[in-house]
Amino acid sequence: MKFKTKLSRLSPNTVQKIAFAGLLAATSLVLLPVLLLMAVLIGKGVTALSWTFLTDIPRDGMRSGGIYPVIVGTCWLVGGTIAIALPLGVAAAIYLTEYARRNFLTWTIKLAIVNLAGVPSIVYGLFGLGLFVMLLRCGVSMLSGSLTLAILVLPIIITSSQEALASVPQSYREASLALGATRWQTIWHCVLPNALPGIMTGAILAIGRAAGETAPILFTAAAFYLPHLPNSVFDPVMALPYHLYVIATQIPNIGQDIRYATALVLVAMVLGMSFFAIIIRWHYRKKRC
Amino acid sequence: MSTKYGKLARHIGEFVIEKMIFLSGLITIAMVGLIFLFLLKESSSLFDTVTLAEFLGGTHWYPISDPPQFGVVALLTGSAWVTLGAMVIAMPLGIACAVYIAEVAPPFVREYLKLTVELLAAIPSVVFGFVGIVTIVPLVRSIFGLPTGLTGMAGSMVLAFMAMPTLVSIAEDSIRAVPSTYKEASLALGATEWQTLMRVIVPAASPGIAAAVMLALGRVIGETMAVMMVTGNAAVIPSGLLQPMRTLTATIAAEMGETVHHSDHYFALFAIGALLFLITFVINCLSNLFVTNVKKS
Amino acid sequence: MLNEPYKLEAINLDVYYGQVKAIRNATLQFLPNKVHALIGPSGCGKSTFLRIFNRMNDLIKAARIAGRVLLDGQDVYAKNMDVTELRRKVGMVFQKSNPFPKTIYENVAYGLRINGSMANKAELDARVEQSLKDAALWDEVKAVLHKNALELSGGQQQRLCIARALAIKPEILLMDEPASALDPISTGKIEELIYELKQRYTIVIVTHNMQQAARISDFTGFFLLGELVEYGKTAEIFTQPQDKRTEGYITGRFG
Amino acid sequence: MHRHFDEKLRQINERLLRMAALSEEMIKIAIQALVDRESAKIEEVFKLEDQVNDLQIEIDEEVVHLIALMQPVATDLRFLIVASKINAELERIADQSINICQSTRFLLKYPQLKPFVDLPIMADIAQGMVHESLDAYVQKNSARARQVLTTDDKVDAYKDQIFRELLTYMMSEPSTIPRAFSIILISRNLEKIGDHATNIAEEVIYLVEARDVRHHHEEKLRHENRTGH
Repeated sequence: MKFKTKLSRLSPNTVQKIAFAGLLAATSLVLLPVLLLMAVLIGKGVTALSWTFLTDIPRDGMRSGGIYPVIVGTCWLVGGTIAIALPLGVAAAIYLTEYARRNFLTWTIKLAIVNLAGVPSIVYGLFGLGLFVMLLRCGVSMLSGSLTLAILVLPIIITSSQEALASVPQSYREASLALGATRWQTIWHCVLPNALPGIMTGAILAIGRAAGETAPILFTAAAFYLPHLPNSVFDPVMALPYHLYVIATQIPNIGQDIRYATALVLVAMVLGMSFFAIIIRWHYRKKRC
Repeated sequence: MSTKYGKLARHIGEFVIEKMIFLSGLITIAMVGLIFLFLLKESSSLFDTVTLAEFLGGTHWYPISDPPQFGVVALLTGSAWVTLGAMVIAMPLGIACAVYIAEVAPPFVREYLKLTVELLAAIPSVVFGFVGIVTIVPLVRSIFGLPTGLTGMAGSMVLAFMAMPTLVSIAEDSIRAVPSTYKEASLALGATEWQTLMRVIVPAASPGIAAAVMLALGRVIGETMAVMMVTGNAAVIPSGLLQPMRTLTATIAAEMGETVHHSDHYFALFAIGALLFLITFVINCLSNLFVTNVKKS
Repeated sequence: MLNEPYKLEAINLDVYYGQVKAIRNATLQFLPNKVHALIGPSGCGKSTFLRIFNRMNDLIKAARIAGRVLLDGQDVYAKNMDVTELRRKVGMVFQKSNPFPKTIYENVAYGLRINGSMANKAELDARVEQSLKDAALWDEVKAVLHKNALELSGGQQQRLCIARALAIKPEILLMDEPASALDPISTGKIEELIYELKQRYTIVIVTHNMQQAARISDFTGFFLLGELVEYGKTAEIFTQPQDKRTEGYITGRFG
Repeated sequence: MHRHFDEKLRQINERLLRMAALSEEMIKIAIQALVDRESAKIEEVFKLEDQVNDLQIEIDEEVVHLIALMQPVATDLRFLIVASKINAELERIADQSINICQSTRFLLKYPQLKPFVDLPIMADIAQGMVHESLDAYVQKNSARARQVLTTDDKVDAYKDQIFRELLTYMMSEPSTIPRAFSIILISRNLEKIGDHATNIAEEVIYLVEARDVRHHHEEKLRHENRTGH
């Protein structure tokens, strides 16, 4: 209390200066490590990065060589994910914004989506293992992994698509309907083109998320070591995040620079996607105004 | 002009499309139900051999002993410690950061700060785990003079960072959503910006901030990889943050690979999954409640 | 009124909005090549009433009607009525101009493309040009047809919306306060346009601005609290209204 | 900008001009009937008056409609109000011609008192004033309207002269009194026509300049301002 009386004797402006300095310090404490982290990753990773690292298969128990099958596997996995999740998610979003009435069912769906987004990723992994790998007998495979990741990113795609669709002014729909367009024509010719940037942003964010997740593919798709490319969707694949986990914790006596380089490739891939999404959003926001 | 036939085809086509869209919507909801039902179904098999009380109250997690013991108290305590530690670090820092970005930072800096926060959100959790291993773990070991840095403390610190984007961006949004008229009214009465912040804006935004905290909490409890990589993975009941410990999530991730399918161990891991699902479900519903309250007022 | 056949008529029409009866027992007829204005205080159900005729109120879940609506003697709410076909016959212009964020050309072409009724580009071009001319906008935009419609001024946007509605050759034009968001000059242009358009269309316009109704319409209906108080020739309504409430409203003595 | 309101205003304008032409014609024919002693022409005047009356009602209705429906302001408002007033003045001018005809009907029952010299000239001037004031209205020319105001003095002078001349007839020969009085009345009718034309001219000045020149209104205002009332 003594401290408080002392403090209250200071002029309000001095208090404000001290408080703002405190806020700035907190912000720096949160954000500076991020930049530091990036700097370290880039600094240490770039030296190990080379063309052969990106195009060679892992050798010597992953202690040397490259990560080519890992990168390709990630791309396949993510490609499959988006191919499944995007049509489903956009269709669900269209249903919710354009067709669904406000009733109990819609309310349940909305609650379901919110909760789907909050489910821990390892639980998705369990679900994928139980349903796709075991019950549907897809085995530990690219297909199982993509399906699992697709469910993981569905909420992202649905919510962002819903927002994008809802941001198309109601007056556009009215104008189109009043011109004698059917409901679907209105959606296809008028609503979707206007919502496309938002939907794309969501899709890209989903790709980034899918590319970075480890837990859901842990038991559904990821191979510990597979020095060649998968032959079919029923083969397991190597994936970057899982590979990083493996070389960071499971392989003793491995050179630090391979770890840093792998981490850098993963981060670059994921952040590249995010930046792309940010740029798209920024571009269209500017254009709309 | 469109012929009668063309019109009919159009009608049929639209009927099909609309039904397909409806089906997709249903599939999505079905997924959530399916996830929960699946977890329930798989974990229910466990309770043929183990009672619910033994599972929830048992202090020993010895899944491969003979006979095996499946008590999750150690894992729950581990999760609780790590989560608590992470929230203690993340809440003050995150809220301060949100306030700074929303109200104090000059406009041109604000955009960069938000960008950095989004950057943080995009970094995969394995990368956090990896960076945690090479930076935070040795740091914790040397600061506290421990035999190993792989402790709950390291986990909390990593998780605090991972919770930051959710916490900061949602809290910042809710602070910015406070009508500027409140601020103007307060400033017009001669209050300083800081007084206005503390007495008007932050209280007005508090439901949104609470929602942000809840969502961040959900994220922290559900986080798997990073935690698994830095907490040391000892399945004993910890007495403090400076010990190795193991969380619910890490247990599933670490052990599922080595279980025999459809064994009790396998089912026990699903039971943990169901438990996690329930915990996050409750947290989500709570934060949702805050958000709808904000919207109503 | 006259022995000419009615283009559009509402007979004993009730409109419900949830539990509330928004329009009570309204009967009125619209003649070809005339402008019909519906006036009344805000919230008296005029806009709802207008949307009955092209069934745009189908979109509002809570709205339902009783009574009959006839277009050329045919029931608009009949089971076999093709709503999209109806809306092509009954064009609509909204209160707030709502061009699509496309080019000027594409806005006008939208309804034609949807229907696939144009055989080739030349035909489409010709119709777009004609519609823009009919909407008195051609001279202002002919050089910038491929510019985004949102870059036009408010008054131009509204005329573009009129051109868009005209492009699909409707028979009737419904206008929901088409000039309420515009400055006096743009309003004047729209009013002159309506005067020109009535040579070829049946026009029904809702407006809260009774002076506007007086200026442009041949017939005026006065709505009050969901009731059609008076309907007749505009000149008579504004010089010798039969109902005290009409008199009160148009003279501004109304509480 | 094109306004269909302008079309309506033009129609009113046209009707007023037609009315003015009819009124002038009535003056002319009425004086011809008197001078040439042709009773048939009197009927012609009455027929024209019917047309004038119809036009007056039409114009009044149209003005009321336009004021009610179009909410005119500024020039448009002044135009409609002035049109309404000119309408009334023209109708009164026509009435004066009818009065002339009624006096003529009486005069034609008796032999001519004296050959007309001043009266036809006076009629010409009055008719010219009507013509001029309407021209000023059509051309929105206030200078021309002011010209009409000065011409009015001439008509007054003729009226006085005719009165003095006929006074000598009446004093020397009392039996001429009814005839002489009728002629005096006719000169008075013509003077009234001049007054109506003057009123029209004053309205034209109001229309063009938005200034009220009636009854030395402006001079009074100026005087009051100077003396501080």
